[in-house]
Amino acid sequence: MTNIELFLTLLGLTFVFLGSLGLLRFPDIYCRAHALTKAMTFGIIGLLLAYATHIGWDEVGVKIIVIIFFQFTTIPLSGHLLGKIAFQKNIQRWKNKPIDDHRK
Amino acid sequence: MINTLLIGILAPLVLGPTLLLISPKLKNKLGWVAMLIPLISITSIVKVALSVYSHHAIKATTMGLEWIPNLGIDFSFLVDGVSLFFGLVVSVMGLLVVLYSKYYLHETVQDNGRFYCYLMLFMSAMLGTVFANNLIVLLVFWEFTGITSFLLIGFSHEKKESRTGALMAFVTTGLTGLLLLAGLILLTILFKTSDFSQIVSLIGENSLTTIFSPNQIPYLKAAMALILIGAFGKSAQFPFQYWLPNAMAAPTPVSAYLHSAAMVKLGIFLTVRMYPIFKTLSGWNETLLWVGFITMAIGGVFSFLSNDLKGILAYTTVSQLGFLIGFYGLGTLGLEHDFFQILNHVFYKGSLFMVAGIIIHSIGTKDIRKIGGLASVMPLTALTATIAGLSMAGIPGTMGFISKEIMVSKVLELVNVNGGGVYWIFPALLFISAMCLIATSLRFIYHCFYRKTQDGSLSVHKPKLVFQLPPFILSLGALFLGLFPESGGHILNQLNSGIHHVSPSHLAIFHGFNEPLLFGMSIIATGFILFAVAQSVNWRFTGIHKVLLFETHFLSMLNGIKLLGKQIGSKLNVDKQQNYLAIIISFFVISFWYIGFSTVTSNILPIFSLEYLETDTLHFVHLVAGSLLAISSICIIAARKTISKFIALSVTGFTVGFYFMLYKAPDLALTQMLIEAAALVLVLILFSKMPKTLKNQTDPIDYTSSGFKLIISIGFGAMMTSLILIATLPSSFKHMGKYFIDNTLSLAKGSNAVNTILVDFRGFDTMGEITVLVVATLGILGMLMNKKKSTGASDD
Amino acid sequence: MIDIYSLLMILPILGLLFCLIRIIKGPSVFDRVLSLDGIAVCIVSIMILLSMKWKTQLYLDLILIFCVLGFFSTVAFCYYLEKVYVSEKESND
Amino acid sequence: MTNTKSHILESVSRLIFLFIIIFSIYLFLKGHNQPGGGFIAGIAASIPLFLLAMSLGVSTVKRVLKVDSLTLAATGLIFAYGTAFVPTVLGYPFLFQKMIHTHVPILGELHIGTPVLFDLGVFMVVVGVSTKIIFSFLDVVNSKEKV
Repeated sequence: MTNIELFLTLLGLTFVFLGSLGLLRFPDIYCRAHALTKAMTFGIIGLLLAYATHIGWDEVGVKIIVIIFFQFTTIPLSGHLLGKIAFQKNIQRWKNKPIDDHRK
Repeated sequence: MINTLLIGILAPLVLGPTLLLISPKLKNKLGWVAMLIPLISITSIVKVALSVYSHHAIKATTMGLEWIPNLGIDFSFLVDGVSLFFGLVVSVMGLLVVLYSKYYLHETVQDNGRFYCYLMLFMSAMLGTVFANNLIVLLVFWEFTGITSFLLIGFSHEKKESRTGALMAFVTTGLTGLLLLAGLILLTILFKTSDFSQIVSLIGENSLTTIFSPNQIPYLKAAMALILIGAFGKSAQFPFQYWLPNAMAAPTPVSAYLHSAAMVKLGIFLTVRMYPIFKTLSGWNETLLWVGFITMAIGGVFSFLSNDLKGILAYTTVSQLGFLIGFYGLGTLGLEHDFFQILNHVFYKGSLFMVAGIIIHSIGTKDIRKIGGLASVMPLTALTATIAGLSMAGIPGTMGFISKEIMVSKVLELVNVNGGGVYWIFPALLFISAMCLIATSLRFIYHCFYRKTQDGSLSVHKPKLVFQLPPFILSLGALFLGLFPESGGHILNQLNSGIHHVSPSHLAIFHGFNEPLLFGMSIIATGFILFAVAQSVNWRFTGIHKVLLFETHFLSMLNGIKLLGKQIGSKLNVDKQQNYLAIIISFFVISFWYIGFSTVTSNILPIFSLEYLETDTLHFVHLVAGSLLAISSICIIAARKTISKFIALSVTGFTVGFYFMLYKAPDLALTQMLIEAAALVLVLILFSKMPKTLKNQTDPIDYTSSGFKLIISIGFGAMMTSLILIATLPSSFKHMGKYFIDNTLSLAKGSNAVNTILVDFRGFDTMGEITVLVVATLGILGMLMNKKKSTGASDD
Repeated sequence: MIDIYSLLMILPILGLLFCLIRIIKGPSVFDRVLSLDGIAVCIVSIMILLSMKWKTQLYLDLILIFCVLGFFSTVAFCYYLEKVYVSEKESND
Repeated sequence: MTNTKSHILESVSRLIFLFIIIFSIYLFLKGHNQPGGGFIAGIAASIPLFLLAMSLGVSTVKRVLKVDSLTLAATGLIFAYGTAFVPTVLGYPFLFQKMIHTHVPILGELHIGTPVLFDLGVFMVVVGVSTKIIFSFLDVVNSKEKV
């Protein structure tokens, strides 16, 4: 477990975790879509790179590149699609203003 | 020698359908071409006979080909006296019938090609049955005759009664054929071989009781009973005699061939065939005697009472068959001249049927009361009819008289051998049926030909001379053998010397004054008196009461079964589709738990001990995946909107795919995921079209009530879990996988066992699967097509 | 038994948990579809960790197919929702 | 209800259509030794077709496929039955799989065998069947107004 691998896996995993945390915590569908899809893509790509370094680039390099390419194109697209259709069906956006302790 | 025999038997089978192809070209000359086929069979049978015939005796030889070696069934044929006699009778009669039907079916009948084809198929079936040595081959051809007779009887299928006649014949002979199959298989099991000649050689001379232990005798008796029922069904004996008169709806050449010379003789052939096996078994002679003589009596009386021309002949055939079966019942006194009896019936009954055909052909009506004065129109047929009629009646000078003579002497011998008592019934039955036969034959001759024409309205056109030739030849045969029995007897005795081991007594017209002659003369006298009495009362009393006719009961039974089917059907079919699913699943659950608890409880128990689950390799991720699966399947039920149910469903799909990955099965995971996605797409497309609320139709049981669903789902779940646990039990089943994994590399040269199994080891199954896939798509397209057409009309 | 990879797996498992909570709570259907995609990605990440642990390349195709199918089912759901979805507001007025 | 088409979806599906087809052929070819095979590759190949059908409409996909998918399935069947029956003609037992080890100039050592043909048959059947069903349903769904 060279430390570059460790660093990449940790990076990836934190982003995957943060993505799902965003999914849980954010108020309306649009933010959740953004959080989930963008963060998770980055997380998965990090993980894949870590996996490639772990197994060794020459053996598995091409496949990893293809998979990364797929991840990169497809996952954000699903976020976009959902946002678009939610907007079409005019799901309510989050109305109330952000909490501002100082202003009060 | 085997291929000449095969040519003889299979030539009609192969060439028959070709007649169908060439029939449009040569319109009415097809008859001549069709006649070639029986000629081929005759020559090949004669050739085989000569090859087998050595120093005055037919040596029983078997010849055959491999068919199903591991079941011990081979396509083997037995050539001995019995099969040669029947084979020749069938093929010669076939030749005459084809010649006769060439004129009977004048060229207006456009599908005579079809007729000849069925006839040839029937002939090959008959030859196959007659020569068959292996019991299973015998049955195959036996059923084949049943099917072809169905086609022949129902030939003019536009008429209603020919359809019912064909159906009745087929159902009766078919069912009894099934019983015959059971009997033959029982025999094969008992003798541990399905080869007839081996069985006979196994028995040899000693009686069955010595070969088999006492507790096996009932099985032998059962086999005998089943085989006899098969024979009785085919030869229209007592309980099954109703189908023969109804089969008269067939064209007359068919009834001339099937119902006099060929098909009905199969029962008798089977009795002769099984005679060496069962002759020492008690009950064999008694059943034959009783059934035979009762049928004889019934046939005689019914023929005396019926008016329809072909009906009379049909009932006389039934009585004559009873006569022949009864004669075998007397078997203990030695089988003498049985072939002589059979030949007699073939000759005169064949010619009588053909005569009837000529009459119907020229006048058009079947009712004997309307026919009259035909002697002037067709003198040759009148002569044939008289000879054949007299032979049927058994008047001295014809073949019939001699066969009656033999029968009478045998019956009287039986009576004083068994010391009278109950045995007096048989001469009485013989007396009644012979008397009725004489009266009917006299009526047939006198009414049709020699009395003045009854109603002048019927236009009579003169049949061609060649048309009247075949019946004339047959009646000549009857007359010739009647006057000089010894010449025919000599040949026939050689034929049956193979099996019967009895030196037949001398055949002659006159055996001197003795009791049988007196008995015979008294029969003839009473016959003439009966005829005179009936003539005086002008046959008004004829016509058989409905309840006596068995066919009415048969038809009412058929309708009863149909009604029963309707009632059961209406109970089961439900309108809402979901209910079908509920029924199917509940059936599985019930049957599984019933079987599970009654039989398998012994090795089900280790499941619950759970100690064999390898818990060491269990990683906490397995637990996570398991809980995810559980939660999402609960979500499926909990979700309200259908779309959320789908989402929960696809979550379960993903998790199951993940599970397969956890257990290191990439192929499985891949397939699971892909199928999951494709199915999801399909379902979503469908649901985007599905109407929101399904109209709830009323059903006997509301299957979709939540209580019912709860029970079924719990049952189904429990069933699945126990099935999986049983399957993974280490001890329960021998693991087949090991074989594939071991030599997937060596045999199939591929290391991925899953794929090699799919493609190489079990390639045949995959072939089946992909065919099913394509057929299923065609089915779906079919539904979609007419859905598109119908939506235009009704928008349900 | 606990080595670095199984330790690291805790994070995607937590992610799975959050997506599950979102599915159960999720006000509108779109949240559920989104969390379905989230679950797919979490499962893929666990798979990658596992194949790292077992040091095999066998499961790379599976990972690819999982991603494609995750995306594909979202597209299928969107296709369906576009045709059928009637938000509660419209349906009850 | 505006029937807005998402241009991004169209372009992406056009883009990855090719890649997934190549991937499915890769899956198909390596089937004998590694996880893969006719059946899996078949469905993997039909997934992008569904994607295109959903985003660009069935007519364009039919144009892309040029040949009707049922004929595709039929040719698949012919392949499968061919590899099954041809050996019987040549005297080998039914469904006999022959392995050929040849040396191809460019590719080097080549171990190809008749199972691949059989697998190709399965591949075609699966693609033909799934696309035919889905497309005919899509036609029914898009053609008529709501029931």
